[in-house]
Amino acid sequence: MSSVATETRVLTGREAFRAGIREEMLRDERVLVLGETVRSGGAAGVVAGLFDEFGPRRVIECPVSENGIFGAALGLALAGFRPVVEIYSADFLLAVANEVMNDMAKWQVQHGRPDEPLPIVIRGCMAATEGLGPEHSQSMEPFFLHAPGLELLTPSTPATAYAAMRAALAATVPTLVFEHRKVYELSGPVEGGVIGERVTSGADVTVVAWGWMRHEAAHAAERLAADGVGVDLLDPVRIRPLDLDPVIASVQRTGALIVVEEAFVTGNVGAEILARVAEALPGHPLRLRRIAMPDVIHPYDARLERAILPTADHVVAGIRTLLGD
Amino acid sequence: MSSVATETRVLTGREAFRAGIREEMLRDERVLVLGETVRSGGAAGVVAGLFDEFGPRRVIECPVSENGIFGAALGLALAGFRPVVEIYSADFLLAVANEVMNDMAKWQVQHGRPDEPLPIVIRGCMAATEGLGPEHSQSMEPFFLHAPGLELLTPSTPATAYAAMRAALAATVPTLVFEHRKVYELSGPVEGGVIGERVTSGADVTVVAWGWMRHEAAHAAERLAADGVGVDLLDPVRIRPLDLDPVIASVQRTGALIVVEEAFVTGNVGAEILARVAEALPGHPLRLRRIAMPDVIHPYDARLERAILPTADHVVAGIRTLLGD
Amino acid sequence: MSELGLYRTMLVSRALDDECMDMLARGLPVPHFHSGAGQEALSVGGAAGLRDSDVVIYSHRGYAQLLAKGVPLEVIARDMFYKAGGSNAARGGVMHVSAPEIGVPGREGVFGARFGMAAGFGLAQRLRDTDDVTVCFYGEAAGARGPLYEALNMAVLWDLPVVLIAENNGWSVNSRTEWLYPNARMSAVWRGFDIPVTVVDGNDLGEVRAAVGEAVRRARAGEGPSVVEGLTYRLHPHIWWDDAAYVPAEELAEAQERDPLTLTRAALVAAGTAPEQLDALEAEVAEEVRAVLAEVLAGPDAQWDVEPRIVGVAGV
Amino acid sequence: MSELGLYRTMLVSRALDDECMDMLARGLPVPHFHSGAGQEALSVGGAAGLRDSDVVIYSHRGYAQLLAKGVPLEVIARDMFYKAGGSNAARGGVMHVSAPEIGVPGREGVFGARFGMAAGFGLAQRLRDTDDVTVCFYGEAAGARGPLYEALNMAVLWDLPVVLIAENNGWSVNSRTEWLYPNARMSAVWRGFDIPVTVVDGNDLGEVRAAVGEAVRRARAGEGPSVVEGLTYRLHPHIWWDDAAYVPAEELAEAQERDPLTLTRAALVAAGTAPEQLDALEAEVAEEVRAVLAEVLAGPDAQWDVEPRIVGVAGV
Ligand SMILES: Cc1ncc(C[n+]2csc(CCOP(=O)(O)OP(=O)(O)O)c2C)c(N)n1
Ligand SMILES: Cc1ncc(C[n+]2csc(CCOP(=O)(O)OP(=O)(O)O)c2C)c(N)n1
Ligand SMILES: [Mg+2]
Ligand SMILES: [Mg+2]
Repeated sequence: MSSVATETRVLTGREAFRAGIREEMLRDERVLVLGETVRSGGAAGVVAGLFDEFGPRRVIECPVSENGIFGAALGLALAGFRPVVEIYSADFLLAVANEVMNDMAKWQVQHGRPDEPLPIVIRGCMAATEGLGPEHSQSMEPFFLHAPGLELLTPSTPATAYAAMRAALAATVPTLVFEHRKVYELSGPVEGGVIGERVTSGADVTVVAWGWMRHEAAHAAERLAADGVGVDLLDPVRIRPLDLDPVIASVQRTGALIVVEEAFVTGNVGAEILARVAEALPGHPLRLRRIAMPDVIHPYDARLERAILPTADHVVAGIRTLLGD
Repeated sequence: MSSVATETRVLTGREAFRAGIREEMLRDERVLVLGETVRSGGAAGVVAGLFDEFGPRRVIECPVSENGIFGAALGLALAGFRPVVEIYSADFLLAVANEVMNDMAKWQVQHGRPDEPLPIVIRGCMAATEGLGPEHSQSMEPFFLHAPGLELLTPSTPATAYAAMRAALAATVPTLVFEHRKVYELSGPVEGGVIGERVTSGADVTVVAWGWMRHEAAHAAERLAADGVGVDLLDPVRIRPLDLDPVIASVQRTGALIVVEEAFVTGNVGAEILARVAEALPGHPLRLRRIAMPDVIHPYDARLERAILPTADHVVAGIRTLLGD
Repeated sequence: MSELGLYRTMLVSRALDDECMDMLARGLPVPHFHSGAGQEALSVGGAAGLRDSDVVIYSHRGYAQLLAKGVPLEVIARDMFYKAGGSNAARGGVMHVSAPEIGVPGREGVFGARFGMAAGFGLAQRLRDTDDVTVCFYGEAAGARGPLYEALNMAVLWDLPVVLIAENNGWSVNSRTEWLYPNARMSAVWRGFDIPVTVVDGNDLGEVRAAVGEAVRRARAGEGPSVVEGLTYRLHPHIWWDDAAYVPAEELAEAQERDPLTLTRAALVAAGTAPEQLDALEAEVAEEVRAVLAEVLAGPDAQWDVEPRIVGVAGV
Repeated sequence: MSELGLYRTMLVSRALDDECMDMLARGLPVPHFHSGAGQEALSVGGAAGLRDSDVVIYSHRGYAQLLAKGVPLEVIARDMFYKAGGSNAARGGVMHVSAPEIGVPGREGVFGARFGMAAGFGLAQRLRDTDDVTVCFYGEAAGARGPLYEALNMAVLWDLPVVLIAENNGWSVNSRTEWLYPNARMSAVWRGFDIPVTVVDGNDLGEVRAAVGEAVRRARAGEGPSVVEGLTYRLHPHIWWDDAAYVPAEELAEAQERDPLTLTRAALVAAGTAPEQLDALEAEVAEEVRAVLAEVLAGPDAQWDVEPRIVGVAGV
């Protein structure tokens, strides 16, 4: 195996996440992987092979003890290591919400060292595929949006997966990488991803979407382009801190914004984006809207679940409604 | 002691919360109080006297085992009891975020009984007073806003405290009552509180505020009234589900909205309110704004903390800026 | 319940399992099916013979627990295949079967709350002055979570009528038990509470019955909680996507030798039951389960009519 | 460190405590002060004599732990009074003193993470192939939280160099230890891990030293974690707003009889130290602490210049 990134790699999303971790493990032996079943590749195979390559002192198989694991990650980080902690499914992060948002996020500030890095990467598979039920399907970024002191990344493609994992490993604050299960299965070039991408340009409506929703929005944009509707589609990749400038600049041109988000609508990230845009452009006759999951937990039956997940159809319809108003 | 509510009671906020619980305990012996130090009145004295009055089978002193306590509350509720669970400080709810948002909130729906009540009241002291530090000062409602299946109450006065506790005890879904520490100390009439109050009427700007911020906003409204600026001040009391109709109707008249909130700004409840209002009134030249805590965790030193907590001054300045734009 | 009756329940569970494995082998979906094969003695021995007012908190491959507690096979199957007439109308599938009226309140998806819930049910039973009990099964995963300690401390402190049954089946997905617990034992630590902690051959129905029986007796008598750890083995992969390539063939072969169905049958024969009677029973159960499944699969899908009543619905 | 040196540290902690109690009595604010009076033997005995590269996770009334680990009194006092030159510039006050360079990483505000952190520090020490150790103090409150079980299971499983010190001081705010733990013992359950679990008179410096010394020796030798439970007593109210009316006067009087300072002084005298030498030491320490506090209180307030660099600052 070679540690040199070539310019032409085409990988799946799963492999891209892995490449980001593995390259940093090669570069810096303080990087450790911790979690459940990580010895055998972890819940979704992202860390497959790393135990064989790096051994039990770098890839640490843990009991199903989320609080113990996350506490240990904090200890390891304060002791000078750089833990990459896997959560078996991102939904389970609620079981360590206290460790993540009360302990890790606040630690350096409340101990008087706001500039001291606390390099903890928290990662795991997230969001809906088909019928995994409401404890293995939720989009978790809104639950962690409110805590100062964290970075949140929600990549959408192999390239942004790789870029996001590298950004997380370079971050100085505890950083969550939300790995969309559907993104694992995508294939594409790995290099060239950036934190914040303009997917399509257009003058009629601004659309913000990340994770899998970027692809639903891109399909919608393609369909609308055929009808002469131009969509300015932005994928921020990083949700916190969110670079709002391109969004606001775009809305200033289009006057219309749709945030497409897989999470439940109430209290989602889109609410924050709409609020920020509205605050930035007072007195403008804006058209702002969210396309999101209704406030309904995922049914186990995939047929029923499909009825509530946002899709390109919803985006097309939402944009038409917004522009036709 | 008498269980009959008189029409003229004047109580503190603390006593009003207690009265709401106590009256229901007298009415229905399935109502239990659980928590840490509840035998001696709980963290803030809200349940003081209840152990002596109702005994150890109704007021259950628990070890400092938040996950065990909240799991037990779920079991008790499913077994036909009506637990009222105290959290020592609302910040600590992050330690049971999984029990509250993954287990309790989803239980009846995912077990096919969406209409079956799950009467669990979760309550505790919350928010900033003076220098309690960031793990005993946060406004927690945004962290729980995103989960379908919960009700959230954030009372502001003795009357709304009493009304909120009664509403929580009448709710059919798990309900969180966030008891603002400063509201404990207020005195006032207990009867007549409603879930959703118009505090002042005015035609120039709509202001939404709850908890302690209602009072900061009311002071601001009073000062602005002297200058001829009319503030339509709404206190929703219940944050989820939020009755938006009066807010939207008011903004249709004023064209301007400020949400005053004690929580960190990013991902707060105000974001959701701004988003909903913007979505409801597309193409209107609205002026929307939040006054909130910056994304800075509470310093221990009260002098420093005071510099970041939102006050009437901020509200006055915010309204002037918004209207002057 | 008679030994034969228990064996019958084990057979029903295994037949359900066989049918599901068979469907998977044919490429048909069996959503969220976690085979319980190999653990029927522990499941049935732990959950049978209880009252409707006793509570069982089952584990995710505990079909035999549900059956032993009285949940009809067709309810389990309908939930599994998202058919009308199950317990949850496709909202929870087979992961969230419930039957509160017979003491099956449901299952949490993120392991942990079951322990506090068990304490809560036990407390409810005490507060009602009954001698009912709560039995809570758990595997290596849930067993390493802190809520177990929190709840057991409460149960010991308050003498709650709680029986914990640890299912030590060698694996947690692809992690070996010895990677997760000192000496690969889940219950050893709880001896420190000075409560009865028994490790039994989880494939020996008699041993399981004796240990759980004593734990239930104590709980009914107000003598507080107990822990029974059953040593057993997961004979099939974790779930459909798992090829279980990590399971050593020899170890699996040994475990198959100790299949609780074989052992229980042998014990029945040794105790005097005619082999022909057991052959007939096995054939009858296989036929019966096949028929139930066929009927369930031919039945109407669950309808989804619950959402408008849920709090705060909004969105797309 | 000599017995006399340890006694000196206990005296410094008590003198700090006396000064703070005195200020409170005079109506002056002493933010977040939780008196450690009565627990100095356990605190000093548990934290003294360690290396800078050993880690101590202290508890919220563990000023004596901080002092014994080498944190200067003036740093503690500056943090307490939000003065410049403390460790956290008023962002954490005395609740979040830290000195990472000498093995004091800080304290979590919501009890729980300390245990996983201890495992993490212990793991770090192992991964670096050192024979350093991590000592983690905890009271009745943290000790009933699940993360303790999770982390201790990991520590036992991985033979981590972790020493847990349970501070059984009779109370958790106004809850009695026996309301929270079976038989009012915090550590009994952990005997089930088959690790050394020792219950000592926490006011007897010698007993504490012996038990902790052995636990540290084992940890350094790679023999894994131990638990030491010290029986002690909280001599003052929980915190300033607490009148401790719930403490039975007789019980308190008895506990005062067993004040670890008195006992340690008596032991020193019995071992041959001249009472006059101790009188002089006590006077010297009292004077020294008074002077440090006076200087700290006269010093400049902490300045708050950190926020613009924090991620995501926005708002009012
Ligand atoms: C808190 C939590 N962590 C992780 C998981 C993911 N998970 C689902 S099944 C499983 C393994 C279960 O193993 P075990 O408890 O041994 O039961 P078995 O499958 O062997 O019956 C894991 C880790 C979960 N559901 N909840
Ligand atoms: C998880 C959690 N629950 C509750 C609290 C609130 N709390 C702060 S101090 C305290 C009591 C501490 O008692 P103990 O652990 O016995 O220590 P002591 O004060 O006796 O030294 C409690 C319950 C907390 N900080 N964290
Ligand atoms: Mg298992
Ligand atoms: Mg204590």
